[in-house]
This record gives sequence, C-alpha cells and structure tokens, in this order.
Amino acid sequence: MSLVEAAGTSLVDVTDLTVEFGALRAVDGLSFSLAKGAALALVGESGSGKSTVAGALLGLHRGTGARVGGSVRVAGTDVQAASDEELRRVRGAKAAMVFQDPLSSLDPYYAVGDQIAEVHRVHARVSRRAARARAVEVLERVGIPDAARRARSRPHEFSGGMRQRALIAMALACDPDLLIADEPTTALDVTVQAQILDLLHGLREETGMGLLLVTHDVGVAAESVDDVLVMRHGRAVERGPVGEVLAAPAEPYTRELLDAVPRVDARRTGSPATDEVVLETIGVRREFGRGKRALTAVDDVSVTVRRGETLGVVGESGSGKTTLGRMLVGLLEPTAGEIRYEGRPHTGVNPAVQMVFQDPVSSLNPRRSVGESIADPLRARGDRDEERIRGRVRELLERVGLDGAHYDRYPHEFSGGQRQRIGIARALAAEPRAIVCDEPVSALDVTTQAQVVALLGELQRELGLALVFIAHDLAVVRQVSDRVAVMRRGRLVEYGPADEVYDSPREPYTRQLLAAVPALDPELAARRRAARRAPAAV
Amino acid sequence: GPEDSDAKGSGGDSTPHKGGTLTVLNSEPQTDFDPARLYTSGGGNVPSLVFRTLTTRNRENGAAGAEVVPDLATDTGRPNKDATVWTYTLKKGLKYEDGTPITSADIKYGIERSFAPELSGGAPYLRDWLVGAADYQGPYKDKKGLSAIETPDARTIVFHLNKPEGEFPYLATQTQFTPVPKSKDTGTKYESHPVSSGPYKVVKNENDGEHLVLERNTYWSAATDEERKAYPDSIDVRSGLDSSVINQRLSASQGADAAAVTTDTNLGPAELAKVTGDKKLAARVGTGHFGYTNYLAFNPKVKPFDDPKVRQAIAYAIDRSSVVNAAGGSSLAEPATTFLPNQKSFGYTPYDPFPAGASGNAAKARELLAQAGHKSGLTVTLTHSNNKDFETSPEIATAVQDALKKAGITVKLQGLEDNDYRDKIHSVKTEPGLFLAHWGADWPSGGPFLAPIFDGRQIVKDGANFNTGQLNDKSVNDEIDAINKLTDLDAAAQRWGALDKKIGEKALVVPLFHPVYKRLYGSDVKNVVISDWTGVLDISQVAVK
Amino acid sequence: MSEALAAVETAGTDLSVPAASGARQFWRRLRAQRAALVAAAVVALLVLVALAAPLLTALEGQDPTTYHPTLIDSARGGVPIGSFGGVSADHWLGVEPQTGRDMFARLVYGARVSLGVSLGATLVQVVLGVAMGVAAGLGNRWVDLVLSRVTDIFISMPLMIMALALLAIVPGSFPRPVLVALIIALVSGWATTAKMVRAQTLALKNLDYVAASRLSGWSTWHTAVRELLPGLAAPVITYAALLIPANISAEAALSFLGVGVKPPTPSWGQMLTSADVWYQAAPQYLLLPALALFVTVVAMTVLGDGVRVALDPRAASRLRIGTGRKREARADTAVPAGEPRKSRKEDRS
Amino acid sequence: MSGFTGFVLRRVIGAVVTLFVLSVVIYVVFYVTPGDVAQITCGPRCSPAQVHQVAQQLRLDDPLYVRYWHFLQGIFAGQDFSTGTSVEHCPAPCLGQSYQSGRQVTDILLTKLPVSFSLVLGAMVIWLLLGVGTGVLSAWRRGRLSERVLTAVTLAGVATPVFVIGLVLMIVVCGELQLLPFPQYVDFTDDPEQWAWNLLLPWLSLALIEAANFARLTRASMLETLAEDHIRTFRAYGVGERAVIARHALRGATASVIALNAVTFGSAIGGAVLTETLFGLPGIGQELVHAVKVVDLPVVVGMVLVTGFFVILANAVADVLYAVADRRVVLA
Ligand SMILES: Nc1ncnc2c1ncn2[C@@H]1O[C@H](COP(=O)(O)OP(=O)(O)OP(=O)(O)O)[C@@H](O)[C@H]1O
Ligand SMILES: Nc1ncnc2c1ncn2[C@@H]1O[C@H](COP(=O)(O)OP(=O)(O)OP(=O)(O)O)[C@@H](O)[C@H]1O
Ligand SMILES: [Mg+2]
Ligand SMILES: [Mg+2]
Repeated sequence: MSLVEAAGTSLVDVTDLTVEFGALRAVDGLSFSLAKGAALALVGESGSGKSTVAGALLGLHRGTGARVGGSVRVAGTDVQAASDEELRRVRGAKAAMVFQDPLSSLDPYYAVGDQIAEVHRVHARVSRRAARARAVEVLERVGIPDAARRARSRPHEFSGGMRQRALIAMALACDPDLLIADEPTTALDVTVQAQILDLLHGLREETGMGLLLVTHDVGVAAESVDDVLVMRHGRAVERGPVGEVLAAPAEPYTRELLDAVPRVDARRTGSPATDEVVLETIGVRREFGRGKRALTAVDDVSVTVRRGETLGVVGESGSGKTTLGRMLVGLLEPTAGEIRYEGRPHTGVNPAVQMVFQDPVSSLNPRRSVGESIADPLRARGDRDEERIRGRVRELLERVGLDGAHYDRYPHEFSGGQRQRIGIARALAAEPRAIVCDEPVSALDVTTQAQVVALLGELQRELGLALVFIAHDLAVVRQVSDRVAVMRRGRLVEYGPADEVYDSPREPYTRQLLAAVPALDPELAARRRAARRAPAAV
Repeated sequence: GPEDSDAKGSGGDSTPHKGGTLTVLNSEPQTDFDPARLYTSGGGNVPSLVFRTLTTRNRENGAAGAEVVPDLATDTGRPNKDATVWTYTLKKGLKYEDGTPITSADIKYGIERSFAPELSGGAPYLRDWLVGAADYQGPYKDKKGLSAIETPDARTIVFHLNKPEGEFPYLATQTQFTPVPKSKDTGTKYESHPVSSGPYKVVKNENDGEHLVLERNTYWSAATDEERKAYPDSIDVRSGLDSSVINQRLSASQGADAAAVTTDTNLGPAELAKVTGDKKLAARVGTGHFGYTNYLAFNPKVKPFDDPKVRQAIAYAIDRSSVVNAAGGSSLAEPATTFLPNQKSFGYTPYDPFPAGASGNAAKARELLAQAGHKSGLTVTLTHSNNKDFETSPEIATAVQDALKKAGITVKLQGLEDNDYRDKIHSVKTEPGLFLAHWGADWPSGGPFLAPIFDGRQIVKDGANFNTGQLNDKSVNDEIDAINKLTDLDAAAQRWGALDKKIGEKALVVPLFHPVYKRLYGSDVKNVVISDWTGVLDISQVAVK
Repeated sequence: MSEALAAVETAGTDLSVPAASGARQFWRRLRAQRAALVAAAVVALLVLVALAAPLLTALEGQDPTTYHPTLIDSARGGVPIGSFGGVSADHWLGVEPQTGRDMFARLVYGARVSLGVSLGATLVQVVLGVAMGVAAGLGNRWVDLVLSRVTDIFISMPLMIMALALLAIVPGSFPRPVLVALIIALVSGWATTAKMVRAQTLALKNLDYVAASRLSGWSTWHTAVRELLPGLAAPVITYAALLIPANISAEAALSFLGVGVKPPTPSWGQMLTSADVWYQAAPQYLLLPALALFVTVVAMTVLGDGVRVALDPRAASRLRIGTGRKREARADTAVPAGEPRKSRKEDRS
Repeated sequence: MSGFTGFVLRRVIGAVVTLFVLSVVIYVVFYVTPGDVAQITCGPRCSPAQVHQVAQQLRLDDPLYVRYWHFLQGIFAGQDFSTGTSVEHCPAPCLGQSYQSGRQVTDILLTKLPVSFSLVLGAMVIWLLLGVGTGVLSAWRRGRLSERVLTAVTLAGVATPVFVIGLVLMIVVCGELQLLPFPQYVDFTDDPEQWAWNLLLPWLSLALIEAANFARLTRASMLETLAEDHIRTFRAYGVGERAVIARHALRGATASVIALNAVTFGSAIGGAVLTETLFGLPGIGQELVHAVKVVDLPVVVGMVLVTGFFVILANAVADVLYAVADRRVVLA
C-alpha cells in the first residue's frame, strides 16, 4: 500500500507469543511469520489457542485482563507497543478480521451497507455518501446480487452465506494488507462453505492480500492456503506447506488429527443390520404456522429404520432433518401421514424411541447432576430403589466410557464430547429399541467426533439398536450409515443404500452436495474449484 | 403583580384601602357552591362574599363576633309571643348581580330548593322546624311550595314553625336563606354560577370549585350591608392544595402569596414549632376559637360501658396533657372538661365532675374499676377514624391508649376508614362502645350543641343518629324545649350552661379538648378580624392594600 | 408490564447457557463482588435488628409506645426539647415530636413492619407470579388466554385505589401488616412477575433438556417442577430483588394515604408520613426513617444486582476475545492447560 | 403484514375484554365498600326519608346488575340526567354522572386528563434524560467512582418516597431559596411558559423516582450489548469507544427503554396520586382518591377504566414499538 510498509519483509511477525488468561496459558511461546500475499492456516483442536492468536494480531486482548507476552508486528506496527490510536489505525486498515458467527457479528439494528460504510469512514476521510458507495462496491465484489438495494437490508434479512460475505466485504472496504478469517465457515452448509472458500481464494488472487485462516477443519485449510501451522495446547506442533503436511505429517499428533477426519469415500463396515422394521414413517408431513405464513418443514417423507441398521439423514440447513427426527420420537405430531413403531401406528413419546440432541449444552439441565438426568427414565418408569438406580446409572456411565463415580457431577464439569456421551447414556437408560441422533457430532472437533461415532457403532452392534443419524456432514454420515436419505426443502430427494447414493448419485442436488465437500488434497481441491466455477460461468 | 409586593414594608400604613387581589389558598375545593347544598356556620367564608342571607354573624373580633346581626333583613327577626312565627322585612334597594331586585319570594324559593333531593346536603333545622316540611320534596317535584313560608309582599317574609324556636335568627344566617331568582335556577348546574346577592360575583369557576375568581358585584351597595367591607377588587380562590404547602406558601409570602389567606387550613404542630421560632412569622398568625369539642363517646348499651363506674373511671384516667400534645400542643388545643365550648355565647359554665388533673388520676380510676368489679384491669376497644385530622385520628387514639394504660385499662385500637367510621358511629345498630368523636356548633349557642347529642327525641333508629349516648331523659328533653322558647339569647345561654353541667355528670362523654385555630396570613394582609363565631379570619373584612 | 418488557427483563439470562452453574460457582461469583458482600451484610444486619427489636429496646430501656410528655415543648407544637431531637443517654436517637415516644425504639420496631411487609409481599408476589406464569406458559391456548387476561386486569388496576377500597372492606380484626402486604402483593407486582415467568417458561419449554425429560416418560407437571422451576430461579430472584424496594415504597405510600399499618405499631413509611412536615422544625424526625429506608433500598438493590451478576456467567467476566466457536468448547478446555488431556484410548474404553 | 394486523387486532380485543372485566370488578369492589353513598350525598344530618329520596334520585336502590347495565347503556347509547329544572343529555361514550357534583364523568375526565398528561409527559422527558443519561454514563464508566456516585444518586430517588422528595424540594426551592414560585397548575393553552415553570418541581419529583429504573435498565442492556459479538466486530475495525457506545451499545438498549417507558407512562397517568396531591395538581390521581373517599362510584369506575385503558394501550404500544425497534423479536 505504501513505501514505508514495503520496507518490512514480512506482513506478520510473531515472536514468542504467550497469552495468559489468569492461570490458563492459552498461547505458549508461539512464533511464525507471514509474507506479503501469502496464506497461512492455523489448525488444531478446539481450545488449542487459534482464536487467541488471531486476536493478538489486532491487539484485541488489550484491556481484557489477558496477559500478552512476546512480540507481534503486523504490517510494520508493533502491536504490543502501539498506542491506542495507532492500534486503531492497524485494525481494519492493515489487518481486518472476519469473525466466525456471521449473524452475531453484525449489529442487528443497522443496515449492512451502513455498517460497512461506518467502518470504512474510520479509516478513510470520505463523505458519508462516498462511504456508502464504497459499501455497495465491496458488497458487489463479494457477490451479493443487487448490492445497491441489499445494502439497505439489515443482517437478519440476509441468509447465513450472505452475512458471511457481508463480513468479508466489510474487511475489503478497508483495503487491508492482511485478512484474518477466524473460522469463517463453521456455521455454514457444505455448499455455502464452498462458495465462501472460493470467494476468499478469488479475492486473494485479485488483491494480493495476505490471509490468515483459523480453522479446526483440516479440509478447509487444504482448500485455501499455502502453509499450515498445526497448534495444540497453545504451541506449534508442526508447520509447513499444506500439501506436505497433509500428505506426510511429521508429527504423530498431526497424523492423529488427520486420521480422525472422516472421509467421504470411507464406507461403512461391519453393520449388524437386520430386516426387522422398528420405526417407519408413512408419507409424513409437518407444517408450522397457519394461513399465509404456513411453512411446510417436512413434506411426504416415507422412511424405514430396521433393527441394527443406521439410517443417515443429510441435507442443508432448514431442510427439515430435525423436524423429521422430532416426529420420529414423538416430540412433534405430524400434520399428515403416520409414524409406526414396530408396525403399529404410534403417537406421542415412547420411551423405546429415544433421542440424542444436537447441542450437548442445552440438552442437559445445568442445575441437575448428570446422574439425576440419566436416572430420569428409570424413575419415570417407577423405579424407586435408590441403590439399584445408582448402580444402573454407574453401569451406563461406564458403558459410554465415563467414570461411574461421576454421578453427582454437574454438566458444566464435563467437556462437550463427554456431555454428548451423557446424552447417549440417558437415551440408553430407557432401554430403547431405536435412537434418533440429531447432529450428535457437529458441535465437536474431529477427534471427539470420531470417539462418539465409534461409541454409537459399538452400542449398535451390542444392543441391536436401530439408529437414525442426522447430520449435514456427508462424510460422517457415510461412515456410519447403511442407508441414506437426502433431504431438500422438506422433501426426500434421494433415498437408498449409502454406497449407491454416494458412489452413483441419481439426483443433481446430491451430486452438488458431494462436490462441495472439502478435500484433504490441495490439488484435488483446486480441480474441484475449477469444476465448480465452470457451471457458475455458464 | 409580584414586583410591587416587596416595595412596601410591613410597617407604616396599616389602614385598609380598597383595591388589589386577595388570594385564598385552600385545601378543600368549593365543590358545593349552591346555597341550598352548603352546610356552613354563619353563612360560610367564601360563600358569604356572594350570598347574603336574612341575618348574618357580626363581623367583629372575639366574643362580639358571636352575635347575630341583620343582613338582608332590617332586623334579626320579629317573633310572635311563643316564638313560633318569625317575620322579616327586607331592606330597600337590594339587587342581584344583574341589577334585578331581590324579593322575599326569592328567599322563599331558595329555601324550598334546599328540600329537593337533587340539592341535598344542608342542615336539618328547616326540615325539623318549619310546619309541614318533613315530607316536602322541593319545588321541582312539588310545585305547590312550602305553605309554612308566606311572602305577603315583596319585602316581607313570614315563617311558621311547629314549635317555639327562640334561636331562629341564628338559623337565618345559613346559606339556605339566600335569595335565588327562580328564572335563573338551573338545578344541579346552579352551583357553577350562582347568582350573587353579595359584594362579589363569580366570574370563573373551574373544575368544580377548584379555582374560583370573584369580582366586584357592581349592584351591591355598601349602604345596605354593614357587615361586609369588600376591600379587594377581586378574589382568587385556589384549592386542592396540600395543607403543608399552603402554610409554606403563606410563610414565604412570595409574589401574589403576600396577599393571601386561607379559610380552611390551620397551622399544624410542626409548622407552629417553626413559626414560633420566628418573630416575623409569629406576627402573621391569627388565633381564633370556634365552638368545637373533641371528646370520647360512650355507648352505654355496650358492656362494660353500661356501668357508670367504668365510664367515670375512664374519665378520671384520661391524661389531657398528652391528648393535647397529640392534638398539637397547648397552643393548638385547650383541655376540655365541659362539653360546651369555653365561650360566653354558649353559656359556658366551668365544671369538672371527674377531676383528672393535667395528666390523669389513675389511682381514682383504679378504685372505681375495682368497685365496678374489674380489679385486675379491663380491656376495651377504642374506635377511631384513619383520617389525618388530629381529631378522631390515630394520634389522639394512641394518646388515650397510653393514658389509660396507667390505670390498668388495656385499650385496643380499631381504626376505620372515614366512611366506615361515620357509618358505624352514627348507626344505633353498629355503634361501638367507646370511640372518638367531635362536635362543632352550627351557630354559637348551646342549642345546636346539646340538642342533637342529648335530646332523646332526636335518636334516629334507622338513619344517621347523633345522640350517641342514646340518652332519653325526660328532664333533659323538657329543659331543651323550655330554653328553645326563650327569645332572650343571653338568658338562654345561661340555661344551656346549666344543662350541660347536669348532663356532664352522667359521664356519657369525656370531653378531651377544644381546638384553637392558628392561621398564617400573607405579609400584605390587613384588617384581620377573627370572631368567636368562626374562629378564623373573616375574608369579607380583609384588605390587601 | 408488557410482554416486550418481560422479554427485556429476562434478557439478562441467556437461556441456552447454563445461567448458574452450580451453587458453588454462584457463591464464588457473589463473593468476588465486594459491593454485593457489603450489601448482604447490611441486609443481614437489618433483618437481625428487626428480629432483635425487643432486645435492642430493652438494652436502651425504652419501648416504642410510651409517651414522654415532659420531653417535648407543648407550647411549640410538641417539638422535642434538647438538641438533635432530644438525644440523650436514655433516648439514643431522641424522641418523636408531639408524643415524646422513643425514636430508636420506633425505628427498630418499624424495621419489623417495613421489612416484614415488603418481604412478605415479595414472597406472595413471587409464589403467585411463578404459579400463574408457569401455568400460562405450559397450559394450552385457552388456559394461556384466560390467565393472561387475568394478569392484564390486575396490571391495569391502580394500586392506590384498590388499596383504599380493600382496606375499607376487610374487617378490622384482620392483622393489618399482613393485610397491607397482601394488598400490595395482590394488586401489584405478582402480575408483572407472572408475565415475566410466562415469557421465560415459553422460552425454556423448547429447550432440549425439557424435551429430554418428556422423552424419559415424565408427565408435563413433573417436567415443569423438575426442569423448569430451577431454570426460573435466576430471573425470578433477580426480579424479586427489584420488587422489594418497590414494596417498601408502596407501604410508605399507603401510609401517606392513611391506609398503612395500624398505630401504635410503627413503620418507616408511617414515620416518614407524619414526619415530612417536621422537616424544618425537627429534621432528624424525617431524616432517620428516610436514611433507614435509603440504606435498605440501596442494600437490597446492590445485593439484587450482585445476585444477578453471580447468576449470569456472561455478565461475570468481561468481554472475551475467543471465537467462542461453540460454547462447550470453553467448558471442554476448562481442564487446566498444564494437565494433559485424556488420551483417546482412555476415552474409548 | 397480516401477522402485524392480526397482532394488533388480538391486542384490541384483549384490551376490550380486560376493560370490561375490570369495570365489573371495580363495580363489585366499591359496591361492598362501606360508606352509604346516599347518606354521604345527602349530608350527615339528613333524615332517613331524605336519604331515601336521594337514593331514589341516584338510582341507588336498584340492584347492582341493573346499575351496571345502565352504566353500559350509557357508554353505548348515552344517557339523560335531570338537573332538577331541566334534562341534560350525556352523549354516547357516557360514563355516567358524579353522585356528588352531578357533573358528567366525561367532562370531569376532560378537565383532569390534560393535567395528568402535562405532569407525566414532562416528567417523562426528565426521567428519560436523567435515567438514560445516567445509565449510559454508568455503563461507560463501569466500576469507577463516578459510576458509584451516579448509582447512589438514582437509588436515592427510588428509595425516598415522593412526598418527601417533593415537599423538601418545594420547601428548599420555593420557600427558602425562592428560586421558583410555589407550583400551581396553569393550563398549557393559557400560558405555555408558566405551565412549564409551575410544573418543573412536580416533574422533577416524579422523574426522580422513575429515573433509577431507567438508569438500571439502560445500564444493564448496554452492558449486555457491549458483551455481544458485533461490538467486538466494530472494535476490531478500529471504531472508537465513544462511537461504539453511542451508536451501537445505546442503540441496543433503545428497544427495552421504549418498552419500559411506555409502561411507566401508562401507569403514571392514573398513578401519580401522591405527586398530584402534594403539588395540588388537579389531575386524575387526585380526583380518584377524592372520589373513592366519597364513594362516588361513577367517577371511580370512569376514572379507573380510563386509566386502565391507558395502561393497556401503553402496554400494547410498548409491544409494538419493541417489535419495531428490535426486528429480531419479529424473527423469533
Ligand atoms: N477471554 C478469555 N478468558 C479466559 N479464557 C479464555 C478467553 N478466551 C479464550 N480462553 C481460553 O483460552 C483457550 C484458547 O481459546 P481459543 O478461543 O483461542 O481456542 P480456539 O483454538 O480458537 O478454539 P475453538 O476452535 O473452540 O474456537 C481456551 O482454553 C479458552 O477457554
Ligand atoms: N417450531 C417451529 N416453528 C416454526 N417453524 C419451524 C419450527 N421448527 C422448524 N421450523 C422450520 O422448519 C424448517 C425445517 O427446520 P428443521 O429444524 O427441521 O431443519 P434442519 O434440517 O434440522 O436444519 P439445521 O440443519 O439447520 O438444523 C425450517 O425452515 C425451520 O425454520
Ligand atoms: Mg476459535
Ligand atoms: Mg436441525
């Protein structure tokens, strides 16, 4: 951008960075640098300190009570030593950050265009009108259709993908040298994720800015960057060109991480499926609301789940997966059609059909001990013998791989993966024949995800459970499912044996979904990207 | 205007002059401004500026002010021999605010209106005294009119009473005796603009008497009115004010408030404490006595008060000094041992049948209780109202409670909402055994003070009863009749005093105190006259220049 | 209160996050706030003073009802003789004008009524509000409609007017402080609490853990008691802390209109009522109860705020910079950094 | 759109039902309240016969439901009253006639409402400025001394009953310092300047009580907004702290402030009894207390209905404004 900056050799220089939150050392002696126009991914499991590093680049820890050590230079400015005023000049203008959650990262009260203009005016002395024009311009650039009009919309009127684009546009408005994208796609569907990654890639080609991508998804990293830095417990584990690190990891931890990533071409093995039908839906339909605002969430869906079999349900957000799952367990009444349990029509909840909820936080009552939660089905059944109940709960806890002595602990004392196991234990306590798992792993990082998936498979084999596995991650679904149902806008688009659906999809939509799955191989990713661009160009 | 108010010092010229605006700061709005509906003593204060009556109170300081004098009439009334027929002649040249002459027929009509149920609210005497008036329903329903009142000509009016009433001239001071021109009568709407016969007319009446502006009635002539001075050009009455605010404003005397008085707000104890510490303020306080007694009332139909010894014991035990303190201290209340107010016109005869001293005679009380069979003390309930008036209010009740404690009498308090309290104490069926009560004079004489409370024939079985002791003693009744025959008011007064003493010995009430009125007035107010009739500064005499 | 406002009131507690994560955490967060601790101590002291009123006055050697005519100047309206309203070794805070009753005794006895009435009223408001709110939130459309209308009716009733009417209707033998508390509670407060609880219930009832409880086979009511009530505790406690000062003021206002507790029982509201005109002649008479009231309200409010903060993990810490990708990620890493994470092998077992 | 209309319609129907039930409740409650209306109206020393006449005149002998039916008729069809000399018509939304003064309740309301509105509207401006201002400052200066002082001052407002604040203000400002004349209501249409000067102290007293609620609410919602993710976005783009507070955090608090304000406004219209009494403002609250004392049922019911109407209206307006101010509510 200017001559002064050109004097420095690299855009980012991080030396021996440590960040401490109280007793917790979130980043521990991390050093790396990023050349102008280069792209680096920080990958690692949840809590490894990636976001903390990203924040440190912009000096966002200032005034929060966090202790920051080491040195951080961004585009020639020493972030640690800079005054508040200098720091403000770095933020946005030199390095701009794209936050993860696109809805909450925009002010709900102002038009998207105005927010971008506001940020632009902080760094450029331009009139209000010029700033607005600039906002429209960058919105256009990130591919918002009819940008002039949509600039006046407020964030809630945008879809998730559009919001993410708007955030990127906000960064572009300031013409930064460095774009820091902190998990820019975690909340998005595979298809939208692919679009955003493509956009980032395109922008980088166009403007030549540097990119620091923070992600826990190795696939995302493979798609978008040149170099990758693997972090664990605040330290760098491994660093190198993305192709090398992914193809031949030097460190065992990296290998472990890569192993845990589910592959879309890995088929299910050792399924205990039988022919005995446990759950069945016959042309179920579910509407929400009445009159003009009525919305059909699930429309004429007929599926079957058999003993020992796993039915995978995939589809983009809002396609009706959860609604279908809730109808299966009786938490929602179908508007039309019927649910059958063991061949007989059934309404209302049924302890023999349980559910494992998507969000392990909200599915456990924070004020009751986990033992009490697990014991619920036992007590509801009329069991009064304290000793027996405790004994059974202990068994269940151990069954899902937790310490049986954790009966009296509270949910917050467990990690996300552990909580998901508690949810499974509670479902098991009812001695169900079928369990509907609503996105049981999408909140977890890959390693934990792998553990939970393995546990479910194990239980299925042992108990002959019928499982419904809802997820938007196609790779995970393939790994666990015997048969797959693909949903779109409430309808069943494709339904059949997993291998058939994945290997020779009949519907274009299914193909589109599969094409959007990030590949671990950067070269394959580049080819796919080109393929994706082609139809768009038509 | 506010600017010229501080130009004048307080000294110098104290002679009253005409002109200026007198402000009246009141707490109670003049919601009733219809002469038929008013229940006032001596024609009221603000109403008396607009309404003239056959007779009126003498506008002079002290005891002289308790006399009745002619107003519209040439004299205070000419009785027949046994005082059952009273004749009045109107002065010449009397006019309403529109210039039309005032006639005796208008006075008759004014009285008749007061019988209409639409315009109820006045005193009961006309109904009780006039021949054939008990069932009269007023001129709207009953076109024939009251035959007990005759108007042989435009200036003469004759009243026929069903029993001798020597005090009829006093009654003729009440606003029901105001002339009302029939053609101007608008029924219940009349009060928004009553036709003036007095020195001022109503030019503004906002929010049902909340804000009144009175200006000179040019047809009024001082020559026909010896009583009202009418110095100010206009009078601005503001009501609905908090009483402490009124006193604050009067003491600050800022702007228009320098020419302000109040006709309904006394100095409270706290304000008195402040005023007495400030000489300048103390000079602006008027003190007056109104015929009024606060007392403890017994219902002898309720045990244990059927036993005279118990009543006497309580009379002995009472600590008048703490009661007086609760009522505002020695400057605002005088201990009372007689039922009649301590003024000559009432025929005040000092007596104290159960001397309790200043702070109660607990020993004597215990002795009497023991005689009555309550050796180990007694528990009684004292009913009072929850009004914040320092009269029948909780403050007085707790003082009584504390005093009787010393004599071994445990008093439980029963505070009632004002309406409830009134309903209860004035109904023979629900009347409590012991309660706080008060009585004020409709005019300064023993008659309206003693008769309603102790005349056995005035016990009302199915309505509002004021003979709370339910005394029906033939000798008392006869004496009341005898005194009513007297047209010599001084002679009558003496006999009222004697009767009071006789009744007092029955211990049906324990007189507690007579209130003293202390009122602040603005720094520009002159010619302050406070009669013993009303006890408050008479605004018809006040000048602000 | 409107539904909108109810939503506002509940906004402080994010439902998807465990509001209070255990009593221990709560105490830790509460203890971390010095102001809240001081406030808690003050409240405790006030309650203690109220409970120990007979003891304290016995210590002073006075009682709240005995008249001392010799200590006041009868000619001057009954103003206390001596400086600071007649402060002496016998009368620690002086005496009341007009009666000479002991101020200290009246003040400490007044605490009983004022605190008792306001806490009692708050209790009724909370119990009734929670019951009605939960019933409306869980009931079907008709139950909700009827209960919401009833709530609206109570909300649109003017407190003062209903109080005047009700106090006149109820027989005098009914204990007055109880009556005053009941009237304050019934006419005001409970309805707003009910609205707030209803909004909260509607939000909570869609949470997964409530659904999970239903899946276990429990009845709706059992689910309500077991799963909803604990979740309501946080916002209700917070709200109750706001109700207490409002109720204290309501009692004072009722006294002003002459319908408060019965004399000679002292209450702060009643003292204030009779004292306001004495502001110039005997200022301490006004200042003492006013100060007591002020201290109480401030202490209760600060304590309430403290409890709110302690109940709300988000408010407890200042802005975080982490992505907070999914909230459980933080809990996940709550294991001290130094301690190695459980290996996958252990986890699989 | 249809959702919004439906929302408003449901609100209106609900309000009508609520008002109807409210009027029945008030009727019944005051019917059983002690205080013989006829006796009070007639005067303390009326004879039973006279009291009976008055009762007939006021139709007090009719059973309760008949009286209530007349009341309803009056609202929808108007009513005729006798003044004694003539017949007066009270047109359709007729709330009856005062037992005491014979005035039409609607007339009384028309004279009292402007006073109450003057009081509450002015106070509202002050409590908003004071409350929101304090809230913003204390959110900004959180934890510092200035915040503590501000908090204590506003809390002193809630803690002190209005009659104490009002009287002391009046004694000091009008009596001792003589900065202002003692308040006395002047109609706005007569003299706007005097109107304002005279209402200044009542406004302040009323506002001081309410301001603390606004301060607390503003502070709480601002802190909440400040903790939200989008604030982090603007900070990360170098937007200054002042702009963040003023543009984003305060904007986040407006919805709740609007909601609280509407509700406070509604309840203060009929509920500012003490302020009106103390300052002698002839508003609804003062009239109501008086009417209750003399058991003037038509006035009591009329006033309660009208104030109830304002409370309900304010609640509805609050909901609508809240929905408009915070689009996320509509989404949810
Ligand atoms: N403001 C804070 N206060 C205290 N601890 C914090 C704060 N922010 C982050 N942490 C902790 O620091 C560690 C690193 O957090 P960070 O958000 O950087 O992880 P991450 O790698 O981005 O994880 P994720 O993938 O879940 O976003 C975690 O243990 C987290 O709990
Ligand atoms: N209770 C409800 N009321 C109204 N609409 C609802 C409700 N629940 C779901 N919907 C709507 O129904 C549609 C399907 O929702 P559902 O939750 O089943 O989708 P999903 O496939 O599970 O999406 P995701 O992957 O985001 O969880 C969505 O448009 C959603 O907004
Ligand atoms: Mg992160
Ligand atoms: Mg879902």
